[in-house]
Amino acid sequence: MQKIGVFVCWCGSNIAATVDVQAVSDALAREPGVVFSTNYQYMCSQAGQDMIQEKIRELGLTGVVVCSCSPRMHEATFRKACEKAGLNPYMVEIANIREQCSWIHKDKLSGTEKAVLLGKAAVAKVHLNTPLTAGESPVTKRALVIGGGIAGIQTALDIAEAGFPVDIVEKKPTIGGKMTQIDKTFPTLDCAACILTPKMVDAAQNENINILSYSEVEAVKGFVGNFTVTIRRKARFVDETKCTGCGLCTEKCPQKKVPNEFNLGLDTRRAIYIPFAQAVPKAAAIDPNYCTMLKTGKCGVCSKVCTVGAIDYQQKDELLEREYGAIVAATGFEPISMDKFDEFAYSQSPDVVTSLEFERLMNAAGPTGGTLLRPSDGTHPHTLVFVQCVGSRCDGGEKGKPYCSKICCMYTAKHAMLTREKYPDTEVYVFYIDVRTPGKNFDEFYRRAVEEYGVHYVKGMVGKVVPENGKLKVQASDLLGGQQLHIDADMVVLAAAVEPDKSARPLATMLTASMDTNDFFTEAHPKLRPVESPTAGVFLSGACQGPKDIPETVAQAGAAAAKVIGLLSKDRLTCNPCVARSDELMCNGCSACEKVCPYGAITYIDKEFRGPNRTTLLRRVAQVNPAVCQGCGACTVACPSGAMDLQGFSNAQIMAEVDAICK
Amino acid sequence: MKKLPLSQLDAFFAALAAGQELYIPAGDAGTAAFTPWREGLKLTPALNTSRSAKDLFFPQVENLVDFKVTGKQIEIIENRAPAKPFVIFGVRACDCRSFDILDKVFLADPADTYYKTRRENGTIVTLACTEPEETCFCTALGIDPANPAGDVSGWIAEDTLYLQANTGKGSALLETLPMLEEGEKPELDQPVFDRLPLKDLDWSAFGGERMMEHFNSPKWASLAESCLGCGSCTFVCPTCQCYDIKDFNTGSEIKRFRCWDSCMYSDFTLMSAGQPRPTQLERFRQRFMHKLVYYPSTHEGEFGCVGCGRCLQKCPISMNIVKVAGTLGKEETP
Amino acid sequence: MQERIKAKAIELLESGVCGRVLGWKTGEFFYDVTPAVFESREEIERDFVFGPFCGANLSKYLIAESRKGGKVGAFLKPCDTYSFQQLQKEHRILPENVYAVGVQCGGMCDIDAIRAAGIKGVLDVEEQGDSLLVHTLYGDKSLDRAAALSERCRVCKSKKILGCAELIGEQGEEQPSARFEQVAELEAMTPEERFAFWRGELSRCIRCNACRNVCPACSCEKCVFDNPSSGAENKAPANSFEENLFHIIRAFHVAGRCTDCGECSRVCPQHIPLHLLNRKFIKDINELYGPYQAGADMDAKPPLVNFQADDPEPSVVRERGTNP
Amino acid sequence: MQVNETFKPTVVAFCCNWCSYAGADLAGTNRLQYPADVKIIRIPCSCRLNPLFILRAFQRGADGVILCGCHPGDCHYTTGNYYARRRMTLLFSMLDYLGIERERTRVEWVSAAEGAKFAETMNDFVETVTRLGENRRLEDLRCKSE
Repeated sequence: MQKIGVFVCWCGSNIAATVDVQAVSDALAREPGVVFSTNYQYMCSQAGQDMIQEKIRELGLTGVVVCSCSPRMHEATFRKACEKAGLNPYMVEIANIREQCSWIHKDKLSGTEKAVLLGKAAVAKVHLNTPLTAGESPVTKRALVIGGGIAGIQTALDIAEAGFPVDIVEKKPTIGGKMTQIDKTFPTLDCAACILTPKMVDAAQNENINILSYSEVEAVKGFVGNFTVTIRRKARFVDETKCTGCGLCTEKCPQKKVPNEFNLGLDTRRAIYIPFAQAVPKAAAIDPNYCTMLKTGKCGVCSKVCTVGAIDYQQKDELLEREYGAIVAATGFEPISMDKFDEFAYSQSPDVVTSLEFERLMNAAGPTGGTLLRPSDGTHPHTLVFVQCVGSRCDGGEKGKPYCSKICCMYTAKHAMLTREKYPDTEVYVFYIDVRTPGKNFDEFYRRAVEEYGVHYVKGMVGKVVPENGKLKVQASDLLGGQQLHIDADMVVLAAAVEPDKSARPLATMLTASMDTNDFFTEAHPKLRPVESPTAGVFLSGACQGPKDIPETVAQAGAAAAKVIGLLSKDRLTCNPCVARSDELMCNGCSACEKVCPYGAITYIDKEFRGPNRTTLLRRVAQVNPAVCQGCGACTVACPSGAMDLQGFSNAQIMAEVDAICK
Repeated sequence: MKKLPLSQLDAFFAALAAGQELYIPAGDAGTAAFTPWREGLKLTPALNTSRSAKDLFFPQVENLVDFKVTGKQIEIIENRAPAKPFVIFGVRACDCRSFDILDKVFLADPADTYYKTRRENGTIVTLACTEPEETCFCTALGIDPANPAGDVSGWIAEDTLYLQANTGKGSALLETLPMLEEGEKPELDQPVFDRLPLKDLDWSAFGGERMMEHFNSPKWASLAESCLGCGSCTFVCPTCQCYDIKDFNTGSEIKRFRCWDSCMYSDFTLMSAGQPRPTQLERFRQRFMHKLVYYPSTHEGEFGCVGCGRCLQKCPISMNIVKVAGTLGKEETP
Repeated sequence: MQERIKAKAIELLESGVCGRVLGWKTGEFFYDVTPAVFESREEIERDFVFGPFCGANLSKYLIAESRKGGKVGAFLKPCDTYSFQQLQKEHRILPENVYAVGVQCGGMCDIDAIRAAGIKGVLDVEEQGDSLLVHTLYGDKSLDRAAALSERCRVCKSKKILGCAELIGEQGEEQPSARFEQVAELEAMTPEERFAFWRGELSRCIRCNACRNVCPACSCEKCVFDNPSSGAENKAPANSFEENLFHIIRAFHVAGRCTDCGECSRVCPQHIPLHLLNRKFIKDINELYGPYQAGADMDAKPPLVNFQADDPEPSVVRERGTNP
Repeated sequence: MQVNETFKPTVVAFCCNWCSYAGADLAGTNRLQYPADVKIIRIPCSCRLNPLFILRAFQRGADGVILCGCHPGDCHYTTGNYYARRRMTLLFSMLDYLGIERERTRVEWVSAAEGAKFAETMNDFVETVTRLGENRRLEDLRCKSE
């Protein structure tokens, strides 16, 4: 019989307000095996932990039940505390009487009743707990960063600086990401390219960093410390090692009519191209959708002009399989499509542009060479209307996103300010719901736009934009002025909401990392573990976790790197001891368990058993590799004889909980 | 002797059921069972029930005692179903004989009070056989299927039921039934009993005598080799009397119950040291040795079998006491 | 047929291909055939029988027989061969120790079917074309052969012999079968009717374990129902819950592995139509995840250890329009 | 239906540790109410749910059993919920076939972010089970002594 101590936490008033903690500890004191039961204000505090440790030592407790917050919160805390007092950490069970009881039940009577039952279930389970010892698994000392934007680059640089090899997988032909398309950065107005491209070069030159551009992750297997990742290196039809990036081919290619994605389709490029001048790797790529040679077999101009013979029309996609100890998701964001926002006439007039397009129109390397010209007729615009929150903060979510995209207020202020600075003859209107400027020097920046640069900030939404006679008729409401405004604008700029990159969802599935309903990666804890995914060994960097500006992204990228470095600096990891175990005496050797194991943790051996009457029997039996098993339990149900059981969540333990709850 | 026109059988059952619970064999061949009588229930056309009549005295599952746990206290509660008088109508001669065999086990000192109470409260009305099955061999065991025992013996001849009380309990029962008239049953000529294929079964080789010779016979190996180790023979057998005592934890109390056990099962008489009969051969041998040798050795040569033939019909692989006795009893041909 | 099989059995023994052969042994009557291992010509000539009452599926015996050393010969009917293959897939039968001979089958009779037709005191049966002449203690009776067939043979799904070293008789084919009709009839009932139906059937269960012990799929070293530490041990049908529990879990454990050989229903002393539980799973699997016949394909992954990303959701059960 | 007004069902919710248990925690963090009749048992993955546990719950007095796991494709263990989905579909179908009310069992996929869905699901399920009333068809009277 176990000697169980029960510790009921008040969590201040979080639990005690709707659960009678005294009644819970009294009721649990009457359970068989319970030798001590008490309640205390904050069990997780040092004083609370001390109390548990003291009772373990004093009473020789063999099991501990803590009725407190979710085990996802403090199970590890209490396990550690008990371990220090000499109790096996797996002899501790948590009854979740906060998230799953006190916080959701207003009625104290029913809340208390339920808390008692949850406590009884935990006591019933502890009766069947057995001390478990964690095994160890080795750590592959190499990291994978998925996404080569500023987040990925920064994470990779920091990991590489600490001395660990790291691979960056980038789906585009160059790293750099969205930041390469940005002209100036708020609130300092320094040039994005000037601060980004040196980092790109650093990454390329760092011997610990291996850039796999034009590549995508195809499959992920394994677990923390031991991932095996399949990476597809897409055929770029140019030998990256030979290409010098001279750009001759991109000038000679006869296929000139390819929309240039770097400039968001505002101009064109050739079928063979280098995305932009500072691309890393500085190597051309052939766009198979437009290349005449690849499509018809006739042309070959690039091959003829290339002096180093880098062109290879026969190149095929290549699959690499690499081992990693840690994976960082840095897949970034995309502005949402404007298809559903026809009221702003985005599809009707080329002079209605998104903010990112506006960045290109302002950029010296952009389609207009940095001169602000209307895409429709190349004339200089005089009246500009900026619309904020296009697709952000939308209720219902049908059309847009429920969240604030966070960066739009600041970049719109930047755009307005820069326009007024370069072209003092322009009138600039900004329509907003709220102006949100919570960042260092952000509000000052916004105020400069209004006060120094005379940008007209109007609280209210634009209702309709109608192209008419070369003008854009803007109908809007001025909520503070209490009037309808009609503005004849030359250009309208839409601050499109941001959303996670489309590649994030399938990647999350491969990583078994969870996502929220907006497809942003979820962090292990929103406050305390913001750069870790709940899946061990998977970390989050940049806007894939939520909308972020550049400084925040870089900060998180560094934080993710620190977590990865912490992981890779260990030689071995402690395994989860809650793994499957096969009872060889009952095993039929039928292979059902092996077929459902996602980790290949189960193997079979032929083993000799003593039979009746001094006979021996050779039987095939399953064995579980505890370093590989992750403890999902699929095998335990596939096994008809019940030979396969899961430590820490055994059949008997779960049934004991069921019994306690249903009583 | 009393008699009753069969046309009044329903009224007769109703009158019997008015005084106590009445069980009659009902249902189709193959699934017939002793069933509590209710308006409209008819006698089965089958010769006998699928399970034997022993169920009514020795049910498959019986709650013996409860242990109630309150906090850290355990209370012991005797949990015996209240004794109620009942009548079983239509018991065949073979099953009726099985009660004698069970009595010698359960009523011997110390008596099994659960069984004893049921025996005292039960009145057995037998029914003579007229259409035996080819699997019947009670006659070879000295049972007269045409003249069954019981508290009351019954015969159906033409369209009349004849009843003869054999015990005080039987007489008392018949006296409560006003619709019965006096009458004598005619002599019945039943040559079919002489045509039964198993009527000449010779079990003279068995009994308490040649115990070790039979026990050590090499023939068990081939007899037992295809036994599946199920309990169907045991559970349909009217004389099998082994049981297991188990505890069932309801969460708030322990219900200690007994249930039929089968010596064919691998956990039969399982002990901490293991299974004393480790393979199916030993378990199979146990069942037949018990019926043919052990029981007779302690009960004046009486076999632990009544020749009802149920195991012949029910064994999944058609291995049965007739085949075993036939094989073992055959003298070795040199 | 019987003579050809006996000759083959003798040949296998005398040529040294097998040290023993598994077949059917004659009994006291014409119908009480017992599976048996034969080791000599004399035994075979005296006792070996193959006829319309050799319903027992011998495959399960091969689990033990294939581990006893030496090679065992086995005569398998078409449906037995599905079990034979399924058990090889599960590594229960060691195929290298088995010499399997497929024997074609014209459908097996069931003495209980003859008794159910109201025929008593059966002494012998003569096959006369499509009917049977039954000699009884009470004179001769005639019966359609079809009426004497066991249910599984009336809805025979396949006469194909799988995975045997040689055949006696013609190779057959899978054939259309009405085996799911009764399941569909039950599905069409109201839940109350179904509940009443199954209570009526399962309440007869005496937990003799004949269904389990004869079942080729139920070949666990230790069954959960016999294992006191499994939490599911139950030795007797103490009440309706335990009757349900045993039969639901047993059917679930063999789901995707059950070849529908029908042995469970054949051996049930209480005539519970247990095959209707297994066939429900088979029908559901066929309808929800695509046709699957356990034992037919040595490589196909059994449906319960397999999945498709677009499998139907469990709510399909609630939404299915059988009855409100 | 006076009985149903006072009837408080016992509902067992098996939740996978990674998605649904976290979703339940989120429901708590957001103070989303659902009836106290729901008691959650944490299992590592929906594929850990043995049909035996469901029957056991009914035996011991549960009136409804619900399994919550990660959305198909999002399983922490990659494939666990796919197996769970097949197992539960077939089991529920079998229970229905035996005439046991099909609304007493349910599977819902609830992610760690779907606290609201968790609470809604539980509210709906408890309402459904309350309407059905006490579990009679899969009960074990020995466990209902009180």
